[in-house]
Amino acid sequence: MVNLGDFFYTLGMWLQGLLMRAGLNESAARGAFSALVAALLPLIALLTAVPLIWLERKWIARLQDRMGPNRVGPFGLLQVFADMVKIFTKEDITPLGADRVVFALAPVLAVAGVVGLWAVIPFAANAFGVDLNVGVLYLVAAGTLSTLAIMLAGWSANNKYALLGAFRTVAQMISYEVPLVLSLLVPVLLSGSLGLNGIVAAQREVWFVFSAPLAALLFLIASQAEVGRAPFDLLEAESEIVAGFNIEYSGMKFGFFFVGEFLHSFTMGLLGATLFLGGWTGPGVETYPALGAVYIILKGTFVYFLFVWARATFPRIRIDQMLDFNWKLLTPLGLFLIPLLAVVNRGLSESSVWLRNAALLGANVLLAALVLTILGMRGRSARMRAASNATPAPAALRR
Amino acid sequence: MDNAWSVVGIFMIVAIVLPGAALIMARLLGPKKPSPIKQQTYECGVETVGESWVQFKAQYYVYALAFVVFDVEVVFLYPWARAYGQLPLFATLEGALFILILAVGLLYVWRKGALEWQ
Amino acid sequence: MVPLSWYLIVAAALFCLGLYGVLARRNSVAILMGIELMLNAVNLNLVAFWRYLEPARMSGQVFAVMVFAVAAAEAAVGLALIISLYRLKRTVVADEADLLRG
Amino acid sequence: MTIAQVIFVVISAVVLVSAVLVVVSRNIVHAALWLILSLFGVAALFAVLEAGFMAVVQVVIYVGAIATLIIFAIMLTRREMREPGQQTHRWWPLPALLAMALFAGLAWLLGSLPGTGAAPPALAGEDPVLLLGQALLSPEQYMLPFEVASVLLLAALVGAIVIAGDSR
Repeated sequence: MVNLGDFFYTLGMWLQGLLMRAGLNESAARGAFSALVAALLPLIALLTAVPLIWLERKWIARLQDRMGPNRVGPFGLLQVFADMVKIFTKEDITPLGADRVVFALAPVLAVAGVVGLWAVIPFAANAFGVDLNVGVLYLVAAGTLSTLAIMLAGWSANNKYALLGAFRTVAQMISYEVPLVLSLLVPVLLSGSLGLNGIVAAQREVWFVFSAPLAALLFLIASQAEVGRAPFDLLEAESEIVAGFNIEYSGMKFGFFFVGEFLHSFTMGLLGATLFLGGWTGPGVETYPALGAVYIILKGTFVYFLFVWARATFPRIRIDQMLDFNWKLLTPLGLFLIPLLAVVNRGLSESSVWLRNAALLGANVLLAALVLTILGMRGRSARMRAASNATPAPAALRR
Repeated sequence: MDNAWSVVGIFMIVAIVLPGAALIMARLLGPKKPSPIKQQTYECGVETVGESWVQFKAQYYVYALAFVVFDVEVVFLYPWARAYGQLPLFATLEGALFILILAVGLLYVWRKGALEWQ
Repeated sequence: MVPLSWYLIVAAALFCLGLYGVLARRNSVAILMGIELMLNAVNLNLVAFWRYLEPARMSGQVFAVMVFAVAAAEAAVGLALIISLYRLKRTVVADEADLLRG
Repeated sequence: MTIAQVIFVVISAVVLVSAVLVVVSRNIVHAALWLILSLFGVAALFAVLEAGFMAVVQVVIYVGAIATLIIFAIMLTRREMREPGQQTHRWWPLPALLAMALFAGLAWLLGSLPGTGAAPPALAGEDPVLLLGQALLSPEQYMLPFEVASVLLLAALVGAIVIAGDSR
């Protein structure tokens, strides 16, 4: 009997049955099927970039009271394809003195690092590439490929602005990786699982965004910085370092950095949805598991919209502000949040789900109130100092 | 094929091969008319002075250093986060102590002024 | 099936390559890279022994994690020393670091 | 050869060849890049050994952190890199001979070791990361090393900041 509600499972079983009829035994059929999934998923991930670029350009345009792409095709839908044709037929320039192999490898790694994240995202109860028992750490490991790609790009181009931009970018990415991994630790703490499927399953009752809103906020900010979008786009500040690490890139190679950035942002949205918004859970998922894919894409798009919204809203920050914001606010906050949540969660592990989550939420609110009070006090004293410096010094002190 | 990592291996190979193939395709489709002027290092039209290795602030190293230490710390915390729920409350406090020792390190670096960008 | 001895041979070769790097290189950053290769060989051995001899007890992995921590600490302090030396003497060649000779 | 053996040989070849290039490259940046490839290969070997945690930690710590630190250090001490001078000592054959002798000795020792041809036992049903966490946290096992590791990292952080930041 065909159960269309569990579409992915049915499809998988059908394909495996087909392979078995072709003469494979059961384990070989299962292996061939997962290899097929592993080979198709990167393609799907790459193709996702096409609608994303259109969507983001439209959103940004609306937020800035413009029309956005509207010439090629209905609602400008075909604009991305026109751009693809253009970028595929552009001349591919490698500057003199560049390290050719490394120069070509960098954009490939930039995309591969982002696409690699898709291997562990659960799209529905039965639809995921692979359920690793160290899924969350795998995300961090795949992310290092992006950092590596930028270092390679900056070094290989033989251009001092590229190298300078790469250094800035890497300094930002590694700095914000600390709060990012700290925020990724929170779902692990609360669910007791490192696999993403386990984390989603633990959110059937309460999404982690409600039990740990501060961690969700940390994740949101840190991943925006990790992707390097406004207000954290000082690594491609045109006025200072003429576009940063990718200055020498043109044609398809530049296109890959561009695609990598868009895809990274959306993938971070999907991860945010998985880790904090309950992933594929939602009403009706128990009877129709295929609905999960719809839920996670909606939730992921929502988080992605938050990223785009922030990009359209905030002005670019300076490098010292970027570093201070991370090392003097986000990292200490994460370091305090984790033991606090662990103690509350462990202390109330015997009590009911609602009491435990209410206590976790209370701990978050208390910590947030504390941080805001400290920040307010520091800000007030800084303003006082600025005000007292602004008044002219007494005559006796003037020389 | 019973090792879950074989799927990851295939996945990563495809994820590298696909963009690589696209690059090769773009190279075949695009025109190729190299000239010395075109291939010069781009600096907004100004001719390049000196070599590409410029001296960097040693301060970048301080941030990289802090990152390395906290990255290793977090790696230790993941097994803790996985296991503390099934161990006595004492184990939770062990992890908290581990974090607090490193928080002291962050406080030291901060107080020393190494985190001030200049 | 891959026997344990294959892993041990690869680890031994990696260790010897690292040793050669440490002894033969002049650049101190390159010497440090040799040390990292040697530490990796040790880790490979530890994890292979864990898998083949005692997969139920985690001693091998615990040791390997400790090696990671030590490697990170060593790289952090070692590279800080190299940068400090470079500022002082404008060199990263280990033989020329003869501060005591004045 | 079975598929598992082919995979092992390919990964090992990548590890060893790039390790050779690490120690012979004249360009120090290239040496660092080969080191990264070698480290990735070791991570793949960990994955083959079904030590998933070790594999991801290898990438996170070695490739993500230590290799980044090394590249930063290379960029900060760049003058040396442009010098075409000798990258190895005059007497480099001596260490080469020593390393080869050591490898020959180790290989001979391994050949005489009994029981290294057996298949690995099946993994326990428990999640290895859970077991690792329990081993690290229980006082009768590795609680002390766990806490000492944090003190070690603290000492490294403080020491390195003092050394690297002494110009100010």
